[in-house]
Amino acid sequence: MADISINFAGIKSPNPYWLASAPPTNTGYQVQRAFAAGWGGAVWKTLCEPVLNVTSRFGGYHFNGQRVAGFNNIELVSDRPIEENLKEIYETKKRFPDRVIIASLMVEPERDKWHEIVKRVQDVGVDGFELNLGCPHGMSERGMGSAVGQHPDLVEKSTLYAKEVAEVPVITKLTPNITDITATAKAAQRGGADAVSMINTINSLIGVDIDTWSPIPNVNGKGAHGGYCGPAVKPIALNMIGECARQPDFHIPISGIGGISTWQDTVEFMLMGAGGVQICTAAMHHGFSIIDDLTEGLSNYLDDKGIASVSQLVGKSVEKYTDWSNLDLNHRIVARINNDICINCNKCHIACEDTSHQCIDMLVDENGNDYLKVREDDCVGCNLCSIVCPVEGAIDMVDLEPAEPPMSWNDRQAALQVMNSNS
Amino acid sequence: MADISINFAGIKSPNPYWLASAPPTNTGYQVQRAFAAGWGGAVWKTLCEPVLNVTSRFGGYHFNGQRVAGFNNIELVSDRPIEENLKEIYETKKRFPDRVIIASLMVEPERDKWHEIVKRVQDVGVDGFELNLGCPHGMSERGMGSAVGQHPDLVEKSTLYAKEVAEVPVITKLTPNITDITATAKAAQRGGADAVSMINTINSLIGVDIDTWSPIPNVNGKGAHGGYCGPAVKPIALNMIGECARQPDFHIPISGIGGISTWQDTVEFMLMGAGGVQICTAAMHHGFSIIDDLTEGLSNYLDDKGIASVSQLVGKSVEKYTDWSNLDLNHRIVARINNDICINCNKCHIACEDTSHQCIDMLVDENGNDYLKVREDDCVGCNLCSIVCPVEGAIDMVDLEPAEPPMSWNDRQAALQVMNSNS
Amino acid sequence: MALSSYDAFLSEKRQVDDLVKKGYIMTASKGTLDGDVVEFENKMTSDKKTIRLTHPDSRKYFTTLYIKQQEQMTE
Amino acid sequence: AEDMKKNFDESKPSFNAQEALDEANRCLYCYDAPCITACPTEINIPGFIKKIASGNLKGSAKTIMEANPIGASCARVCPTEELCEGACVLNHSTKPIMIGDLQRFATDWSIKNEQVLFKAGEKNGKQIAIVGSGPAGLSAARELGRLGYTVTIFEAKDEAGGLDTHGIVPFRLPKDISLWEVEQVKSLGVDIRTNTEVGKDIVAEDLVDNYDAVILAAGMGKVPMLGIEGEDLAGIYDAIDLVEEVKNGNYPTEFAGKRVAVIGAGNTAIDGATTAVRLGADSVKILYRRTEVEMSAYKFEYDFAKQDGVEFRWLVAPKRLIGDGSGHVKQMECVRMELKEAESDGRKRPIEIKGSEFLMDVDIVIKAIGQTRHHQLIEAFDLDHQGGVVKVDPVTFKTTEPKVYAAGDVVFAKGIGEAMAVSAAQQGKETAYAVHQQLKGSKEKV
Amino acid sequence: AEDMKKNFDESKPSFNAQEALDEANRCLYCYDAPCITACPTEINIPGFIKKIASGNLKGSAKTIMEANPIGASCARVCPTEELCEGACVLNHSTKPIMIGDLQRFATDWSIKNEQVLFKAGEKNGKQIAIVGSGPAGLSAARELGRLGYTVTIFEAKDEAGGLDTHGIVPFRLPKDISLWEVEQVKSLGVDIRTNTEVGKDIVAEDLVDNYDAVILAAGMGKVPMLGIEGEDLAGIYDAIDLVEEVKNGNYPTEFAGKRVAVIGAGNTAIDGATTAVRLGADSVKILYRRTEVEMSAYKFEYDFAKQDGVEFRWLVAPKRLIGDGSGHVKQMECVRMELKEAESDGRKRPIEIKGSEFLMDVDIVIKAIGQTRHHQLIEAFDLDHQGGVVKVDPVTFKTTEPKVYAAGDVVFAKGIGEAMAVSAAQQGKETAYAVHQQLKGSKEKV
Ligand SMILES: Cc1cc2nc3c(=O)[nH]c(=O)nc-3n(C[C@H](O)[C@H](O)[C@H](O)COP(=O)(O)OP(=O)(O)OC[C@H]3O[C@@H](n4cnc5c(N)ncnc54)[C@H](O)[C@@H]3O)c2cc1C
Ligand SMILES: Cc1cc2nc3c(=O)[nH]c(=O)nc-3n(C[C@H](O)[C@H](O)[C@H](O)COP(=O)(O)OP(=O)(O)OC[C@H]3O[C@@H](n4cnc5c(N)ncnc54)[C@H](O)[C@@H]3O)c2cc1C
Ligand SMILES: Cc1cc2nc3c(=O)[nH]c(=O)nc-3n(C[C@H](O)[C@H](O)[C@H](O)COP(=O)(O)O)c2cc1C
Ligand SMILES: Cc1cc2nc3c(=O)[nH]c(=O)nc-3n(C[C@H](O)[C@H](O)[C@H](O)COP(=O)(O)O)c2cc1C
Ligand code: SF4
Ligand code: SF4
Ligand code: SF4
Ligand code: SF4
Ligand code: SF4
Ligand code: SF4
Ligand code: SF4
Ligand code: SF4
Repeated sequence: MADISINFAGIKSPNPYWLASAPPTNTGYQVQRAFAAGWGGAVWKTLCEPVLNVTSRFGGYHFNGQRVAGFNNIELVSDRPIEENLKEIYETKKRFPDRVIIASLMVEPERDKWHEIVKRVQDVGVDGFELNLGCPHGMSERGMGSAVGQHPDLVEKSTLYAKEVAEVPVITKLTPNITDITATAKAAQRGGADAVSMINTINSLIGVDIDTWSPIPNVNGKGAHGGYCGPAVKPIALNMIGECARQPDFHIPISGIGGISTWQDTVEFMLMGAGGVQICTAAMHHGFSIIDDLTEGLSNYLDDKGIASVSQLVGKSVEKYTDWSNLDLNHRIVARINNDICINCNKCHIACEDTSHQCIDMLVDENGNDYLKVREDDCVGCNLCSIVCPVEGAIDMVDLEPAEPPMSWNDRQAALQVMNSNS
Repeated sequence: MADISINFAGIKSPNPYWLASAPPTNTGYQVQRAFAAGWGGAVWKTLCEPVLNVTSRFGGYHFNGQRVAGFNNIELVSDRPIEENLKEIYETKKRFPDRVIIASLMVEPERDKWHEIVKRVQDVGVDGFELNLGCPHGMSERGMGSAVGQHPDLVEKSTLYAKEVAEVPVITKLTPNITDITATAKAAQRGGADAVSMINTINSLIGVDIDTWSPIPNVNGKGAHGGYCGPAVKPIALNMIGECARQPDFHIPISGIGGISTWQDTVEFMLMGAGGVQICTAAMHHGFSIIDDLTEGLSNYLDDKGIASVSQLVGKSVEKYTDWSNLDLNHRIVARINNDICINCNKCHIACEDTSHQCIDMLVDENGNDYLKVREDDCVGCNLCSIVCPVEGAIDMVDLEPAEPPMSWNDRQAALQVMNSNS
Repeated sequence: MALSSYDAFLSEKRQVDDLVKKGYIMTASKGTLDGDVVEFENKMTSDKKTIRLTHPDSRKYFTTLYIKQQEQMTE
Repeated sequence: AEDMKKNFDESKPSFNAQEALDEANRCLYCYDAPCITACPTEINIPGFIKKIASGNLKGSAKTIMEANPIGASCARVCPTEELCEGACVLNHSTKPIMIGDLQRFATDWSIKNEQVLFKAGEKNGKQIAIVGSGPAGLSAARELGRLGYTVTIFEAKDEAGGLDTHGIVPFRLPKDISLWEVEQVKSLGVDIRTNTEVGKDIVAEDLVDNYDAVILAAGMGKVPMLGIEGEDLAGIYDAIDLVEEVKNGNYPTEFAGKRVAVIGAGNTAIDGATTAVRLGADSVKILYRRTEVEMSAYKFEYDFAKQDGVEFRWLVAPKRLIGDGSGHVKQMECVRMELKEAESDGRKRPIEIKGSEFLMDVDIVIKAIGQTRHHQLIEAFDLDHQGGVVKVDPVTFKTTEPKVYAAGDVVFAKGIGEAMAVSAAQQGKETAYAVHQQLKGSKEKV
Repeated sequence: AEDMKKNFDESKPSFNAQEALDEANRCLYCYDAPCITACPTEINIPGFIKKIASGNLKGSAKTIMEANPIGASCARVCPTEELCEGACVLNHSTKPIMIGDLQRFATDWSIKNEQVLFKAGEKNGKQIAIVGSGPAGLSAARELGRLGYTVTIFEAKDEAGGLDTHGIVPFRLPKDISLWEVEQVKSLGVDIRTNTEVGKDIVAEDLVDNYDAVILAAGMGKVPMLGIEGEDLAGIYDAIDLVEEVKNGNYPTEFAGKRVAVIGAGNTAIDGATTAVRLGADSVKILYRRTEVEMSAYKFEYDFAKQDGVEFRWLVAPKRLIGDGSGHVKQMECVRMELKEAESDGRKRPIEIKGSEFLMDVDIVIKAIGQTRHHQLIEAFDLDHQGGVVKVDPVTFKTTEPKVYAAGDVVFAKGIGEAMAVSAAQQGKETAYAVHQQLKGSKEKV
């Protein structure tokens, strides 16, 4: 059986699954239940000067009858006094010494504030810190959360302050509500962060009640933007992780967060550069027991592939992630329909006809049976048909023997420059 | 029957549904099919110096067996020469004079380039322009798309250049890949835009193939970030629209885009400030015929509510959208379970127990039947239980009689300040 | 059904191939709103020809061909 | 009696909102969907299903009823496995969409919410007479009403709706569903004159003289005589009469605990047999002179009857009915059959096996061997026909008489499966369009 | 014969990947799920379903087989409507998850992919003997093997698996499924000595003397005699023998075109009757002396038999079998019954109606009125029993003899529904834990 333990920025965890800092890690009772269920670690609900919360906090985004494709919240950080939290952290760590507890912290970007909280918390014995610079609502009005996280200089400073006194690794948690996340990631690195974690939640409004015309969720009829998370944000998170991981001048580990709900998601995040993952929404939807399939599925996957340790996955796909202008313009794929498997729903036809390149013909064979065929010469290999096709295996996207050697946009620009400079 | 026609920034459309600038509006053939099906307008696939595209362009994000919860693409703008496009625009407009055709344009942020393209295009007779300042990949390397759209000054300039020669309304399309979209929205307004449209796609990577370890989609094994759209992005788009609409110093109409796939979504976008909507992914998934339910459902909704015209919806929820610090901290709601409807799946219990406030008890009644009950005193009204509950109506979130008058964070801060300044 | 655009590509490609066969080489190109304008010159006759390529595949094609020619020249 | 009434409640439960939504979300929304083609009325099935999914139930019901004026009834009585659901592409990957159930959900919504779905067209001054208010007549009337015609339906029975109202067992199709459809048609201003039998209460000629066009949609008649000895004994029932009785809420008590034999193996036989079961019969046997393979009842009907405990006896034909002392049937003489080479209609011919006669104890016999034809009525209109099947042009539904059209069971030829309400409805629609085509033209000429 | 073999192929198609995924995605993943509680082996049902949804099929199969060593067989033969699926919360909103079919999908995957799911524990030196390799014996052996015991199973038949291998009709449970489960147990090092009947090939005492513990899991015996005249005529079958024959691929030819009567109305009767249908019988009647309400066959079995065209005769009992000249049964004398006040087991008592005898023509009679008990074997172990039902402590499964335990049908008492493979498996597991509890303690003492 494969080894699924990780060493993340020096923090050893029996598996790569940590609960993200959020309601599931609000109390010792909860974190202990999680550890008993098998979670590798927990990032404690952000400690701060305790806040006040509103009631009505979360909104769910359901997709075609499947619940919680996305989730949003207008909750703030911990509303419990730090002392209680520390007592519970201490107890929990004592009961589960092999599990990871990371304390998430948030204060204003001032040196003494950071020093005070870091020192106080590390006394109870945590395995690391996560600096929450990303909370997208409520805290920013107070000069914290994303009001810090959206400014590289403040990110750098905050990290630096924490590092000055921290004796355990410091992870800087980044907000996705930013034009370029690599800028804050690098700022964290400059500040001395041992790692970064991403993503926090994305500014969102889950919906408007079309009967009452109030935002969802609402407090006494009024709403405010919340933070979006859950499966829907996975592609956004995965890109941000990939973008950071592929920066040549970015070297620290990344804790991957955002929409992870299966062991397969985990594999993807780790391949794209995450050294471990954090999960919130999936646990909130189904409870802590999901850890069972998360770990077993991962382990069976590694066994299947003959990989000894989960760490060997980390970053393996990063070199395949590049700028658009490096992609090969001469590469050609086309769609091919397997008429044996195809059920003739014609979704591919209408998708291509209405909204792509009009190259799937609906035909009738000599026996009078309907079938579909791609005119491969006209197919631009956009993938649309295979995406809308409801049947696994009915459409293959096939690599064609390249007619020409690879040429990227960059290659082409270079060649044109040569051509035009010669003239 | 309600009137569902709109007048958007002076552009009259028989219904609020326009096809967004994207593959569905790539050719006259397609746009004419769309108009024949009943679409109110089309924003033509962005005209530009024609680009080159890679093959393998799109990726689908499926959620629990339901296809295309999200969609991503690494396609660029139109790869067809402008001349052909103009010919087709002309023909299409001639065939469907009552429908709206907006030309989407993209050039470098230089005055003559904008002047040249605007003049040339408006000669064929379009109803308006949309300035694409948002394409998140491929174009930015060339100093266009989001390389412009992420800089308020360039947004303002580009808008201004276009306005200088445009004789029809100009809509500036904004990118969501930005820290604060209200900044670029206001920049567009300053530049003289007649309206803005939002959102373009969000930077994303839809997934990594866990067998080949290549990004999805990939070109010859390599991938690059693409643009995310489809149902999953709706909450992000809705927030951006709401945020702009509620700016006191922002007055121009908003064309809502991003994840709209039903008439209900449309109602939500319009309530939150959109004067009309644009759709891409939903049409790509199912073809143009979805317009049938989009218009009929909207019309039946208005009839049901006794609203004469769809325009009366616009912005009706905006005043209910505010800053977190204005929400009433004293408002209280709690969960209440309807045991008649409840099917005893216990999902609410475990969600609350593991990841919220441990206040749903699993009990047994005198007849030995299981039932669940919320300890309302401990319930913080977070909504989680009602979000995970699989049965419509099994959990109500109930407003409690307020024990105290409303007090927001801002009220509290003000009061504290008074208190402390008095001392 | 929309026109098969592959035929459009083939005809543009043929133009390029014909010129090359006749000994023309590419000397310059310019991107415009209406496609790439490519200049050819016959080094023997000094004859110049300009063609406009509109189809994306032919616009890819001429640069690929140019890169190949460059490589042959450097060999 | 209350208990008995319960036995006749609709047997299949309807979808609840959750089930409908789940099922609607399973539909792929195919393009050029084969389910549409397979529906005789060509309902835009993905269209109405998508509207259920989006919560646009009114639109959904309208999509259905627009294509099929008796869409609520059809949702219950269509042999969907042979039609729409049988053609659903999901048969090839998982399981077909339950189109009938979704159709029922949407139309039920509109019944419950008292929606009037259609409006009459602006009156064009033309008058149309329709004979019969069954699926064919109603559908023709609905379409003509929308096109602006003034339509009068003559109906012999005291309630409109044809076999949907009177002939299909209530546990599959409650009467009020059909009557709602009748109301929908009436709301377009169509005048339905019930208790008015053409040929008796009003003569055929009058119609032809006084209307711009006449549509004959009188369906078929009763079950024919078996033509064997003893047919006049007590305890012999016509299946169609029996069903009409129970649909009117009259439940004969003499079935309780009895042995019932049903003659025939089509729709009507199944309806008769399952009605007998619900009336409390102890054992119900369906006797058929051919085999399982040839029987015209649908698979779902066959399964339904088997679940009801109905027993089947193949290759058996009745020869004689034998009475007890007081004139009530008590035995049936039967003979075994074998199948010989195919008849003209392609089905194998059943031949008596000489000497194989045997006696079967029976208390009640239900005849269900088809329906007679309205020869008299057809001849009153002077129409060409073939054994009571009115001859029509397959596209225009014109009969051999200039102003007279015919649609529905009255033109249904034997040997092509069972007659279906949905086909009658479609023919009614097409007839309306043909009439319009004709009269619109004539107007232009004027 | 090839054709005949086809008749006995598994009748229910398995889920394809798409169906499995769709169904898995419907599961709510309840907390403290009632389906788990309703499964006698307490399989973590949401757990294994979630693993199907996530593509972790090996983990899914392991979750199933861990709780239930005969999980592949149970997926096919459990009366799921009464157990897991009957308890699914979705019964209250839409329709229950098809747990059995999903279980079959996951275990089939692991059969196809030749997965060995469990490893033997480190040997602890203790020896256990198990009599019988049915669900109970196999499950006990699997658990003991994992706990480090050296296990020997003695099995009288030439193939292991008990009734799963020999007794349940192949069209519900093909033999190879059960044999795969046997292989899984063998792969833990369990020694299965087939063709070894305890009490004949080896004496009971030897086991008690030579092993640290003995588990009696010998199930029940054949169908008992009816105790009526003519029972020795040709054409009289024991249902269990008949099923064993067809499971071994031997298809008696004498059923073709014949009239078959089956006596009894439990699992066995249904299996016997539907086997007869598949062997080509012309008509198959199940005769039961009580009514539909009292019959112990499950609803799904009853429905299945009705679909197969099996007919039911309630309140009828056989009195005498009458032979033709050559000693073959040709008629059965029956008598009608009526139900009187309840017996001790709560079921109403059937009483003959005097004078109601009648004759029924039959060509074949299948006896299916229960199973005999292994009195001799039980007494060889010197165990207390009640009419052949071994007395055990309900928690530890200890018999009245110190080292001897008993589980499965051998302890199954009448009057509590039908015996089930899944319960036998659970008892086998529990017995293993009890043995371990006992011996682990003894070790500590040493
Ligand atoms: C027992 C039974 C079960 C059936 N089950 C199904 C089923 O499950 N599914 C299905 O699709 N189809 C079923 N059918 C067939 C279906 O009912 C018919 O195909 C359909 O009703 C034909 O419609 P129609 O309008 O042509 O005739 P009808 O429904 O027969 O209507 C004819 C109307 O004309 C009236 N009429 C007749 N003569 C005169 C006259 N002289 N003057 C005035 N009015 C007159 C009649 O009273 C009647 O109301 C069944 C039929 C029967 C008999
Ligand atoms: C016809 C029929 C249909 C059934 N259908 C179902 C069903 O659909 N679902 C369901 O859950 N259950 C069904 N059952 C019940 C189920 O098969 C039993 O409950 C289950 O097999 C009992 O398991 P067991 O291990 O106790 O006994 P068995 O399966 O009977 O196994 C006992 C084993 O012990 C062996 N044995 C007996 N005596 C000796 C001896 N002296 N020495 C050595 N070995 C010996 C036997 O050969 C046999 O292999 C059915 C039973 C029958 C008869
Ligand atoms: C209700 C809620 C509260 C959260 N509170 C915090 C917090 O206090 N500190 C923090 O760093 N992140 C917080 N988050 C963000 C999560 O830690 C995590 O980054 C985000 O939910 C994305 O992961 P997911 O998609 O797995 O949920 C919160 C998320 C939710 C849903
Ligand atoms: C394949 C694809 C290509 C697109 N191309 C363009 C484009 O050329 N110009 C543009 O302004 N937006 C483009 N978009 C963005 C869409 O216009 C739209 O803003 C986005 O898809 C969000 O809407 P949706 O969620 O309805 O798809 C494209 C989107 C897709 C999916
Ligand atoms: S890949 Fe794109 S262009 Fe090719 S057939 Fe499919 S939809 Fe059409
Ligand atoms: S979408 Fe798939 S199943 Fe449907 S017609 Fe196309 S290839 Fe066939
Ligand atoms: S609203 Fe939140 S706190 Fe209240 S019962 Fe539900 S989950 Fe628990
Ligand atoms: S989640 Fe809903 S259905 Fe499930 S137990 Fe709670 S209230 Fe009942
Ligand atoms: S009318 Fe009948 S055939 Fe047509 S869709 Fe409805 S149920 Fe199917
Ligand atoms: S064929 Fe089936 S899946 Fe396709 S539209 Fe019709 S009902 Fe839906
Ligand atoms: S073993 Fe039987 S009862 Fe248990 S889950 Fe499986 S099928 Fe259901
Ligand atoms: S009760 Fe039903 S829905 Fe719940 S876990 Fe069990 S199978 Fe799934």
